[in-house]
Amino acid sequence: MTMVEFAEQLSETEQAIRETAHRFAAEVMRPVGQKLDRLTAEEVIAEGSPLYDVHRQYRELGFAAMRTSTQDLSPAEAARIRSIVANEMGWGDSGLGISLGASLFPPMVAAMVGNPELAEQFTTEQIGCWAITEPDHGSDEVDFNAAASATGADRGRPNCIARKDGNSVVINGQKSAWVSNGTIAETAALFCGYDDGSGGELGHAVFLVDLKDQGVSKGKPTDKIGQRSLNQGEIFFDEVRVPLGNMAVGPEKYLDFVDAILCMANGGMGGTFAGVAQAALDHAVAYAKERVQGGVPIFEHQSVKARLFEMFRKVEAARALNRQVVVYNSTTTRPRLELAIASKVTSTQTAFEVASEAMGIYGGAGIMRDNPVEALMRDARISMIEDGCNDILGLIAADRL
Amino acid sequence: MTMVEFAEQLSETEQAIRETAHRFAAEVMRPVGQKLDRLTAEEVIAEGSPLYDVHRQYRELGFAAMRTSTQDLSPAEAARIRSIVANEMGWGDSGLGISLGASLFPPMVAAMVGNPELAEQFTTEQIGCWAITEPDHGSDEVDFNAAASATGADRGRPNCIARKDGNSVVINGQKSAWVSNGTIAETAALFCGYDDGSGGELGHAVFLVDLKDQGVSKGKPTDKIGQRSLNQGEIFFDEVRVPLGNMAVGPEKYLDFVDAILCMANGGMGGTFAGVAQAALDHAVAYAKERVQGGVPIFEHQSVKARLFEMFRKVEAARALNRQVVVYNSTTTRPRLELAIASKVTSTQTAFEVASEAMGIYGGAGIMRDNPVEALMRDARISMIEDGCNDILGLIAADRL
Amino acid sequence: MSMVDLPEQLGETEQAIRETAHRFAAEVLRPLGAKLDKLSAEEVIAEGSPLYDAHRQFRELGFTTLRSETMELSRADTVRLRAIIAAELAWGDCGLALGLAGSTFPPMIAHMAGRPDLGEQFTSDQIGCWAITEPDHGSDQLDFDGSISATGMDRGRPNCIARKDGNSVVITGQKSSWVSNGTIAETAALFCAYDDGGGGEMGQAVFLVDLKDGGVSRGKPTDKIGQRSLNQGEIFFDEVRIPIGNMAVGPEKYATFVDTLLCGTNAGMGASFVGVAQAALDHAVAYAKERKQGGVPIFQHQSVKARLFEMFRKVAAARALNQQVMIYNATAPKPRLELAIASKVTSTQTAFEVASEAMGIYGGAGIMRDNPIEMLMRDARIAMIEDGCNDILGLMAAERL
Amino acid sequence: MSMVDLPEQLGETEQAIRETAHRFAAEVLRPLGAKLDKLSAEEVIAEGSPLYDAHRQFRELGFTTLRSETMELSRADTVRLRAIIAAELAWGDCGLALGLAGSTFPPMIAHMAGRPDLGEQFTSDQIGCWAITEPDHGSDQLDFDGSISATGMDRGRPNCIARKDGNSVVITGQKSSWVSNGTIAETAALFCAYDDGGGGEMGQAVFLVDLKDGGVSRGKPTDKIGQRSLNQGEIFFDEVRIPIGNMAVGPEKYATFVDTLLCGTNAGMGASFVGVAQAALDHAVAYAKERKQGGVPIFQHQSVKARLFEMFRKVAAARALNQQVMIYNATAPKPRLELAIASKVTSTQTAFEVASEAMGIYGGAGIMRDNPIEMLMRDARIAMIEDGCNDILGLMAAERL
Repeated sequence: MTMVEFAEQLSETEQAIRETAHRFAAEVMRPVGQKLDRLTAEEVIAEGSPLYDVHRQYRELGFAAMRTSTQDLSPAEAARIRSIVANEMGWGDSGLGISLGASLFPPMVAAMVGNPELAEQFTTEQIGCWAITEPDHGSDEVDFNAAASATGADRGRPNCIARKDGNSVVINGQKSAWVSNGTIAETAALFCGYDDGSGGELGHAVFLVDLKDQGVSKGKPTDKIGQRSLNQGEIFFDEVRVPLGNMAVGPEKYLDFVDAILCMANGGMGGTFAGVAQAALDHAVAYAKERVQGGVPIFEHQSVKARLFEMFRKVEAARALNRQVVVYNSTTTRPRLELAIASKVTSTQTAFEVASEAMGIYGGAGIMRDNPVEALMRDARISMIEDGCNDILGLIAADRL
Repeated sequence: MTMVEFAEQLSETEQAIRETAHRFAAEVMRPVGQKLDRLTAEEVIAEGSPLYDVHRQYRELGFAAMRTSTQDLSPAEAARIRSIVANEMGWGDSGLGISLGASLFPPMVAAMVGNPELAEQFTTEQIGCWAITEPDHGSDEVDFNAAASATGADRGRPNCIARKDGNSVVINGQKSAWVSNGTIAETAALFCGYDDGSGGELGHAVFLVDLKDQGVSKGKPTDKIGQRSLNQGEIFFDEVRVPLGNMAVGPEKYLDFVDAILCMANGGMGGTFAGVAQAALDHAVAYAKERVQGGVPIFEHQSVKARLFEMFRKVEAARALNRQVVVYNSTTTRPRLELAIASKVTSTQTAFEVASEAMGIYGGAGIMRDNPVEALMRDARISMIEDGCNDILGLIAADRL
Repeated sequence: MSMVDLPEQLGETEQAIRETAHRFAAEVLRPLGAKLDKLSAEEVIAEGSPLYDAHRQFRELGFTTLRSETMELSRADTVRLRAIIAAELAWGDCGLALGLAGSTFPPMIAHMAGRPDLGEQFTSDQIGCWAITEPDHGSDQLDFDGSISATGMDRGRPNCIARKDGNSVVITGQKSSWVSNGTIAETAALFCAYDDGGGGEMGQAVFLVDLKDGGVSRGKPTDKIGQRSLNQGEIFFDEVRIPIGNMAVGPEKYATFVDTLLCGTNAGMGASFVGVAQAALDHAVAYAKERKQGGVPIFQHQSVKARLFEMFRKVAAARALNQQVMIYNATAPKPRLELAIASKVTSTQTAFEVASEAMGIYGGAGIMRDNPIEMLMRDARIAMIEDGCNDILGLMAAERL
Repeated sequence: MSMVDLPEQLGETEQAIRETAHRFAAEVLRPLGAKLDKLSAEEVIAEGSPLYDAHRQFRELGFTTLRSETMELSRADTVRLRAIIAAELAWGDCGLALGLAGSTFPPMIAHMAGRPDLGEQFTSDQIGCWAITEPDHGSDQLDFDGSISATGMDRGRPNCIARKDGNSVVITGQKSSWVSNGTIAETAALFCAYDDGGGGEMGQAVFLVDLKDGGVSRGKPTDKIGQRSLNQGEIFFDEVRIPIGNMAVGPEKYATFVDTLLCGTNAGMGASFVGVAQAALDHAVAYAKERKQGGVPIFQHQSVKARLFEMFRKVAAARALNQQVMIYNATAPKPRLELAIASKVTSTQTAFEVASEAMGIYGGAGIMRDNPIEMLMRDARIAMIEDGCNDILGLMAAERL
């Protein structure tokens, strides 16, 4: 009943990668995640924080590189491994898992658009981030056909705009408090408004930005109720000048590109939180078999068993859906966002329900700060909001049915 | 664990009325309801059908009169008794309960507007109906502030319009297939578009109509999956002329009046389906204590007990909410529709969930046509749609939060 | 949005087979199922009933003998194809699909037991059945380790016993009303108690029985609320004598054999009810896009979209789980029953929830007998009970966590 | 939409008392609770903590001595007023509200047991506690008839025993980490095993104990994930000698007494968590009307409205059930524990669901530590465990159906 005993037949390569990932999750991520959970948002990112060791070790194990290149694997194999690794990362610590994943955005964007110059400059050696949401634009930032808009809603002006100026682009404005790795990132994949100077309507584009550039500043790290090991925070741009060549995706291809990115991001969240759900289930089963009340383990209670089965069933379904969706979207010519969203919503909701049930299985011990399941519940609850509120994502997906 | 052992202290009068209602429900409504469930929609309303006996006996017991006058009771007592009687009717047979309730609409409207002439003509001796929904206007017929409208929706023209012509009103058009008692009613409380001849915008008004009048015809009785003892069907009006005095509510007071009626109708549904839920629970508990598998009643299974408790808890909450809402709305100066809707939605959803769970408790026996719970599930499912889809009602209620 | 448009990349052969199955489901099973649903249990099986055409046509399609060796597919791909076919057939009509599947039990058992001799006698040209549950033993018939027993429970005496008598076996007793194809089957795979005459404790064994043998009689066909196109009913044995060679599985291998078989049947139910859920979803999406209220399709309502997405998401998860489980169990050294049960419970529950939600989407039209949804809801509800109540299966599965 | 605007018609006195409670909750409890939530468990109870001011101010309000005779209210109205006050206080902060309520246990027990002499010694001027659960006996401590026991379970030895010794009783052992006010209480209502020295089987009894007595020591305050303003912790007894007269309830009356008490405490929890659910709903509605996205308040989103209604509906049902149960149990000849449990389970589950949904309504802002919602979710989650796990309470209640 741990991640290793999955309901799947894996090839030897896959098996080996999973084992490495699992060991990393169990031995590095989980203890560090528990430690960071108790620190303030500032302490989490202070110099010398174990957060940075996790990033370093992750790179050394080659996962970073693996997630930005496909090596010799078939697309289906590579996709399956991505899903498996995401499961393991979430099982270890979802906050760290997301931090590690978000860090790869700039090189991943460079790889996706096939731009070797940018790929050379924006590597997995730096901590990266995905700067997309803005103070006045949350989940609706990804809702291009206004599937989720109320009557009479008007999108309003972007909070962050890049203006063409000869061979440069000048960026002004800010990204929201929910940018993952926002206040520690060295590089950013910046998705923002784009003014090409023609006087026409504003477009959108993607830029890779070195955040050590002049004019960049950061906000206070966000003080969240869960995923406390994940740094989030604002990035401010004040006349930040980058070469025009840093535009990875121009206005005309922006929509398709964001669609592809959202397929990946939602698939990644689906993988991560299937792992969180599994972690909660593992804890609950172990506790139920170990905790004795009145002479027998509480596992012997028929009603405890019925609840454990319900949790098990949901975890298996969430993981199976994620695997199928990630493989499908990586091997088809036309990835389907509605499937990726189905996986994100299913996994995050499952993780929350299972973690909450796990607390119930722990009983009185479940309300203690030092039990492992309450943090999982907090982590899972906010995953239903981050990277797009589930409700809004659902409306976006429904539009494609 | 039957309706008699309710979680309430009742006065002697209330106790006596409940007992009469319970006996009527158990001895008359339930057996007739089961019989009608097997007949075709045509057979249900054929001459000599026991359906008419139920109406007759209901009148004789004085319930009809009770529901249209308040006698010597305080408003709170009268309201509580209405809620209790609705519970019992639903517990007996919800289709018949709704038929009996809908039958009272014309005299009830006459009483509410304080019009003695109409009250004398439209009595509880006739089978009445509430003719409001139209083919192109279902639940939205009750959504006056467009709380539930999609962007750009346009209500369109009513299917049924009454036109002023001197001292008469001439009615043309039709009401939908979901009018309760539609094809058997002798009288109708007709809610429809009203053209006062001034050439201005169309209003709405309420008329009491004798359906034996020239020009009235009926559709085929609706063939429904549940509540088969309840006749529903279309009413067609072809130049039907009624005196202007039959206008019970004019355009200027229409909205307030419909609001009040909806408070009553939703409260009545809430009471009826709390009774349906109780019926399903009673069956399940009795069966669990009686059905022996492997030497012990299945009630001894911990997981069966846990499920029965969950059902019990929901039934009690649905009933308590209904009681509180009905009493509140009958004693306040400003009834709150959002509360009435909360009760309707809670009771119908509870009835469906509890009936479905009851089928599970019955196990293999639950899938047989001759078990009593499957009909309850069918009855309950359509209650979530009738008298306003729960989803749309929820949007209407939310607008008032 | 139809079964063909799903997250699987299929090879050409597989695609062709799926299309055949889909066409058969759409053109033969669905209209026939709707027709049989309206008939009495007796009429469904009367001579000349189109039910028998369905069996004949199905045999001609050759699905029953689908083996990987004949198609040059990997084991995993073959199993996935089976899952797809099962879903397609049940998408047409689940009662018929289950009847067709149940029919192949005797030859399937012969194959699984490595008894080609019996396979020659018991072929898929006859209508077969799986005779296991008994009046006093329902889902607990499948619970070998007593994991679901209440305190102090005693299994009691079997209702059907095969007694060794020289080179023959003499069978006496009965099987329950829930034997699929029970009253029309020509052959049976009989799972029952076995008395070897040694005087020790009774074991259990599997026999293949020709039901035209002297001493076999049948009960009345069961009158069920759903899956009415599926015949079920009792089989009575009065001193039925068969050769000892008809024992396909003896007492010592019985438990392991049933375990393997249950892995298959639960996964089969899982696959079938993915199809039912998909059918309900397809209807709902099509209706929402077509049905206009106030000038716009109800699909434009944000709350309708949110509900459709939720349905879509659940169907996708149920399917992913089912396929993953089937592939795992077919390729792992040891199949895991808890996974198969997870799939059965998830699919049947999903089918019920989605069908019920689909009724809500249909609104008033959903309560009509002639809409396609209400039958799906009835069909799905009893699937949560048949082939093992979900609750009991859950307890059996939990035992293995 | 606030606690004042609810479906109760209150008299002037009642209205005034409610307003006092509401003001105290809004002005004292809520800000204090938010402040204590951020402190360590030790800091919460340190000398000079504002926690003690809350206790003092609460005493001055006089709620603790609310009796019907002093207000000329009927018994039913008095009880309803208690339910309202409990909801109001918990609407402010449930941790503080439970601490205040727990504090009155010793004088309440004296009153219930008809021991005015003890009532004089154990007054509401001291901080009291209810010491019942033990390390090896949690929710099962309340299960007298063994209804929740697994097969073959044996209750084991109590952790705390009072031994008769002449005119004294000598107490040895400990109570669990979940005793509310455990480490700050000055007095205790101790429920424990009682050895009368007769050599027979041990019974159980209730003692009022002055915790300043020699031999009493305390554990560390429990570090909980929610209700952090509520102190909980162990109490150790090492040969603590008290007069035999401090036995408030002897072994023969113990079971009945605890039953009555549980009716009260479960209903009290039910009332309190109605308040928590209402607090979450109030926050969510206010936020939805104020928070703009794309120029319109998110309240204008149909899907937001649908969710708010669902929350509203659940809160209304939980409150109606709670009030009805409290009135019934206070006026019926014999209170029914299953009703009180139904209310506790419904209210705590509702509070959790509504708080979690409220987080969703807040979106990104909901995951921030400084929003008021996340604390409510944590508070509500542990309420489903404290004072008896909901699952176990459900089994106890089911036994009485």
